[in-house]
Amino acid sequence: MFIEKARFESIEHLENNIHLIKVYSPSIAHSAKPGQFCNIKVSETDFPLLRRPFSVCNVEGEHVYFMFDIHGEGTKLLTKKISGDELDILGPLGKGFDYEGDFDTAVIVAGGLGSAPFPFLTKYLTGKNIFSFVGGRSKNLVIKWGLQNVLVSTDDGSEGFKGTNVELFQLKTELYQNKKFRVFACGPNPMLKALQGLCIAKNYDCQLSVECAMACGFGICQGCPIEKSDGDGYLLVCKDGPVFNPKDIIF
Amino acid sequence: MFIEKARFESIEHLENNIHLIKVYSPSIAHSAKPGQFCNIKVSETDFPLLRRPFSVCNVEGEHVYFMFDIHGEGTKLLTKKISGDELDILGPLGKGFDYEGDFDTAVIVAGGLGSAPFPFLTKYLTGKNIFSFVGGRSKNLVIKWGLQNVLVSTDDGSEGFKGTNVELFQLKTELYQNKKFRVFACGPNPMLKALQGLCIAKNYDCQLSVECAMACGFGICQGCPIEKSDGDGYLLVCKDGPVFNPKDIIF
Amino acid sequence: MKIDLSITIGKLKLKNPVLLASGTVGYGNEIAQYTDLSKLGGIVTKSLSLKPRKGNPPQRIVETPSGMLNAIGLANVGVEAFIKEKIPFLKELDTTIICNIAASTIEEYVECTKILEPEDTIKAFEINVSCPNVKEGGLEFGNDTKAVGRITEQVRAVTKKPLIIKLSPNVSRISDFAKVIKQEGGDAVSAINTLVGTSFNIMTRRPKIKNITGGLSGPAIKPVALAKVLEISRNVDIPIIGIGGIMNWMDVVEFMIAGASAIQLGTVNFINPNAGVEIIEGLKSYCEKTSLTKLSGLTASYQI
Amino acid sequence: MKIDLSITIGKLKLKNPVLLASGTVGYGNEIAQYTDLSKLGGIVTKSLSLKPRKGNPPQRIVETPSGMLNAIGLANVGVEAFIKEKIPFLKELDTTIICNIAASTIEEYVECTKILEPEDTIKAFEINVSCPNVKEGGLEFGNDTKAVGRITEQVRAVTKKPLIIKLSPNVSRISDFAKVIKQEGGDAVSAINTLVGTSFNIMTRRPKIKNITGGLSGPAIKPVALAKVLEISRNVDIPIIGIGGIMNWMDVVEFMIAGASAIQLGTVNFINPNAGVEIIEGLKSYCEKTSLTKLSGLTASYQI
Ligand SMILES: Cc1cc2nc3c(=O)[nH]c(=O)nc-3n(C[C@H](O)[C@H](O)[C@H](O)COP(=O)(O)OP(=O)(O)OC[C@H]3O[C@@H](n4cnc5c(N)ncnc54)[C@H](O)[C@@H]3O)c2cc1C
Ligand SMILES: Cc1cc2nc3c(=O)[nH]c(=O)nc-3n(C[C@H](O)[C@H](O)[C@H](O)COP(=O)(O)OP(=O)(O)OC[C@H]3O[C@@H](n4cnc5c(N)ncnc54)[C@H](O)[C@@H]3O)c2cc1C
Ligand SMILES: Cc1cc2nc3c(=O)[nH]c(=O)nc-3n(C[C@H](O)[C@H](O)[C@H](O)COP(=O)(O)O)c2cc1C
Ligand SMILES: Cc1cc2nc3c(=O)[nH]c(=O)nc-3n(C[C@H](O)[C@H](O)[C@H](O)COP(=O)(O)O)c2cc1C
Ligand code: FES
Ligand code: FES
Repeated sequence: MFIEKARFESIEHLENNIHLIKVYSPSIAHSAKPGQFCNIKVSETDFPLLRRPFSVCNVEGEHVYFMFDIHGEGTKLLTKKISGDELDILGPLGKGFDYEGDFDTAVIVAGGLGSAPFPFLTKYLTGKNIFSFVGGRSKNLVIKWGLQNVLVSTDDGSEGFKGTNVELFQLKTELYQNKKFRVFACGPNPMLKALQGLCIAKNYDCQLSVECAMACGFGICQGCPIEKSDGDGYLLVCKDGPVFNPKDIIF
Repeated sequence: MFIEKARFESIEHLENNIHLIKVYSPSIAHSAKPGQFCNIKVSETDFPLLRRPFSVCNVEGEHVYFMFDIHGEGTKLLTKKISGDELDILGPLGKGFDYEGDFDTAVIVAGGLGSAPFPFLTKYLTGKNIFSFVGGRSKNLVIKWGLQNVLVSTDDGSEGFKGTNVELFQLKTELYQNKKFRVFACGPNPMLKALQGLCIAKNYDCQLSVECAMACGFGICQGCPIEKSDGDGYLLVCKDGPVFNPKDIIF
Repeated sequence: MKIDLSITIGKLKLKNPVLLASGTVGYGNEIAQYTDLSKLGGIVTKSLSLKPRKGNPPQRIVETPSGMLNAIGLANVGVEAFIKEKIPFLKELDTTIICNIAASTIEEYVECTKILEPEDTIKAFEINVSCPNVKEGGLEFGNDTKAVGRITEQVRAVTKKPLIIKLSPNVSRISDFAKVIKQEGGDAVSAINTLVGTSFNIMTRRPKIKNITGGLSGPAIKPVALAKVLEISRNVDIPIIGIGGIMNWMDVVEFMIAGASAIQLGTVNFINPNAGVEIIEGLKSYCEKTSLTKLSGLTASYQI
Repeated sequence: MKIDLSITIGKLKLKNPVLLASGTVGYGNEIAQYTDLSKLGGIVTKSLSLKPRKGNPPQRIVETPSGMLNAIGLANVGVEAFIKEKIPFLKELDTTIICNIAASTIEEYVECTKILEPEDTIKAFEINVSCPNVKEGGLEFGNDTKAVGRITEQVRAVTKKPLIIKLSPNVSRISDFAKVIKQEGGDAVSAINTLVGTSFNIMTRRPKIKNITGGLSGPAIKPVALAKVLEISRNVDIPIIGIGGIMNWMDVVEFMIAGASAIQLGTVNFINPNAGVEIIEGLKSYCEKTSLTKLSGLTASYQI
């Protein structure tokens, strides 16, 4: 874990106005694992006050990539960076996906910006079958960049299957049913909750990457609790997660 | 007086790392007079909260120029602007210099960034003799840009006369003594105070442009008082000034 | 969609809930160059005292993170000059004029109110019991429920106009003050005035503000102001005018949800003197998007 | 130039005035990955209660202009687990450990202190009478000088270690509390804890913080904290630990000028966990530039 003064290299606009930034950040590049995130200082002033958490989207050599859309003031400021700017990044943080062990098929379920961690994970899945169920409210909110074997769903039917990606995942059982598969998911809480119910009911091997408001990102503020399913209080999303076994948590 | 969404055109680095910015701001360009200032929103966020006051340094056609040095966070943010950015400017504000009336010689006394309003004033002084006494703590704090017949003084003697510009002005009486002259001054308070004493004692025709902390810049916050010499309370630097007759105020 | 933005506070009717706060709009004339005051719910004039006040020596203001400190010291022209010199301009404005009064003694509050009462231009009084920047009275009144009760009672006795008391946030339980005000016949409370703050020059070791302390305003104090409005709203049945750090229409919606019937814009006027008009447009769009036909329906609509 | 950065607060000696504040440094282990704790004056551990506390349900934090609201709800492992699981790590740190205690009753404060008293690792107690986020006790104590007096007196009776009481800013006159604490044998006061604040989601109309209100921290509150420190310093002769919105060494100098003997860093740790070490470097340079050989000479050096 580092506080790295990274060098901002470039910003690229992907389809649907998604931003992909590339930073030169050797320490983080060398140590990051898929599913981990970084907490980024988006400005050089004290405003906005808090860092902003972003999944490690990809790593190439000593460069790290982050993917985002303009959400509020913080992400807007990020889009104003220019090549050569210093970017203060804390990371890599949290526990990433467990991509080891016995499975031959990886099923990715990504909603909206939940696609962000998967280009990096995909790299670590060489030799496996991969299916990526990518959903969005409508066509321009579906993010396929860096993903393989993409199956699209949209709430409004403007592209692919009309419905949620969890529904589509349920419909396409033939793709994974008879394989040793593991589900990797990231997206809004309602999506994760639906998937959680399904995976627990069917006893699927599944990992959920959860989002929530954070201050520190490394366990000192206690600001990011998620309820434990055993009734014994809370886990911390930043430290104990952001990736959880669906059986361990309650949304 | 306007709230103008001006277009940032360019930033130029003058000698001694002074910044000169050029904005396309037609309403302000058409109405500004020398000695007036504008209150500029340096960021697109609510931080820093207050606008920053800057003298109108020059006007060319529909373009307005401001001159500054990096002082704190606000001026630093200004240097980050790029061509095409929108700059929210309130102005022109305050009462400028009185350059009308019966005088044939203009004596400018400028300390540090107090040079800022004079390129614009100089334009309105065609046909007059102009002498510009420009002072700074040392060589790299003397700003001569856009001024005519410059006489330099530095506190440390690194350029020109060793001493203050007010002392130099006092020494060089031969330049203006026998003329119908008027003194125009801008700079730090101690400089203005010294000059005020001198001009009142000798009954010189003189105008001082004063700086102070401001919030609104147009008379609604009462944040910028300067004491009246008649004992009857305060004048407002933003509305009643920033240019004052030395007889009217007490520093 | 036709949206009703109007608001009532006791007998006071406003075309919309957006008022400009005392001390941040002068007597209306300077700001009128930048904005159309007739579109606003109203303006609250700079605190008036019986005699003119010069105010504090400089430095009176300093910027702080997302806020500013001020110690103007209630610089004002006094009631007499106000009536002679300021009312004629205010009278012509097509907006509601609320007159704010500050004083050092209960008698002075009463005296000021009596003198101003006959002026038809003034549609309501806002009594400032909470200015942190004057030595006599001011803050001391604002921290004492009994004193605030007596001021309310005695000013109530000399005015038929709507009576609003402006509260200090520098207290443990602001709702105790609202209770007393309601009991003594006040029509509404304004919350909040500025928080006491200070700041030092680290080279000279002097306070940056000559008055030593000043009042903190601006977005920095918004969460505190919202909590005070919510506390009053949950404990006392009295109309609330919400104030503190409002920069945009979203902030106004937050204040109304928390319990405010109307709101006042302070510091934002210094940065964007047209903010009030822009906020009203924003409120309209919000109503349209959320199918709200009566904006006042937002007041105290918190889901807790 | 040799500069003496050391500080004394009663019997407590610190190598420098920079402490990390309770609740913003956990029990020291996570932050140790990012900074060298041995360079700091000390750390104050997360508020401990007699029994473990799960804390409040999410959402616990929200960003505000130059600040943040939190309602963690004193999530902590409880005194027993603290001694067993946390002390072994803390013991190895070459910095001063101050143990912060929170409770719902006076008896609980006393009980916690008694259990912790034998631990040599703990060099002082900081009693939190001012957490705004727990229902029983917490804020209510902090707003009542008599209760704070009793807590001080009774905890004093069971500890020989330096006793620091952490004050609430949500009161009219904070110096009244400092006075009582001095009378009852407290060694120092910490000022300030967070200000009560809130924030609403304008679509759901729910408070963003599940607990409804939270505590405001960060640079937004710095001017308020400075004014509280100054008020105590001018009215009561007791060492003050200044807290509230400190981001850099300049802020520390301001707090010391205003009256603080030491300071604590809170929210800044979340943004820059190495801030403490950087601040100490900044303080050294400041001393060099201003020819100050003893940093403690700054304390209460305000020129008023
Ligand atoms: C572990 C983790 C990984 C993430 N990875 C990505 C990613 O790869 N790409 C991406 O676009 N977004 C990601 N997010 C969400 C991202 O952090 C927010 O979109 C971002 O903080 C918004 O900041 P803002 O200033 O633009 O928005 P604002 O709404 O102005 O932010 C205000 C505050 O709310 C917080 N906030 C706002 N939205 C969210 C959210 N959805 N989740 C958590 N906090 C939020 C901000 O951090 C800030 O404190 C991730 C969040 C977490 C917790
Ligand atoms: C009428 C007028 C005209 C001015 N013209 C110019 C000009 O042409 N060129 C130029 O470089 N500077 C000028 N100044 C000073 C300029 O406003 C400050 O340098 C600038 O505000 C500094 O902002 P900052 O955020 O960089 O500094 P910071 O120190 O971070 O600012 C903090 C706060 O202090 C205020 N402040 C800081 N320095 C000054 C100052 N010297 N005078 C008034 N307020 C100050 C800021 O406005 C802000 O509110 C003028 C000031 C006034 C009042
Ligand atoms: C410069 C300034 C002057 C003020 N003068 C007064 C005043 O005369 N009377 C009064 O009741 N409030 C006065 N206030 C307080 C404001 O009316 C308002 O309550 C406070 O600023 C909080 O709102 P804001 O955060 O929107 O500014 C003043 C505030 C500022 C910033
Ligand atoms: C997330 C968070 C948790 C906190 N928990 C505690 C606590 O357990 N006990 C305590 O006395 N203060 C607690 N505080 C208050 C801080 O110690 C400090 O007094 C306050 O945050 C002001 O300082 P700052 O502005 O530097 O953050 C907490 C503050 C924050 C932000
Ligand atoms: S974000 Fe601070 S503990 Fe998780
Ligand atoms: S700066 Fe507001 S009145 Fe002059």
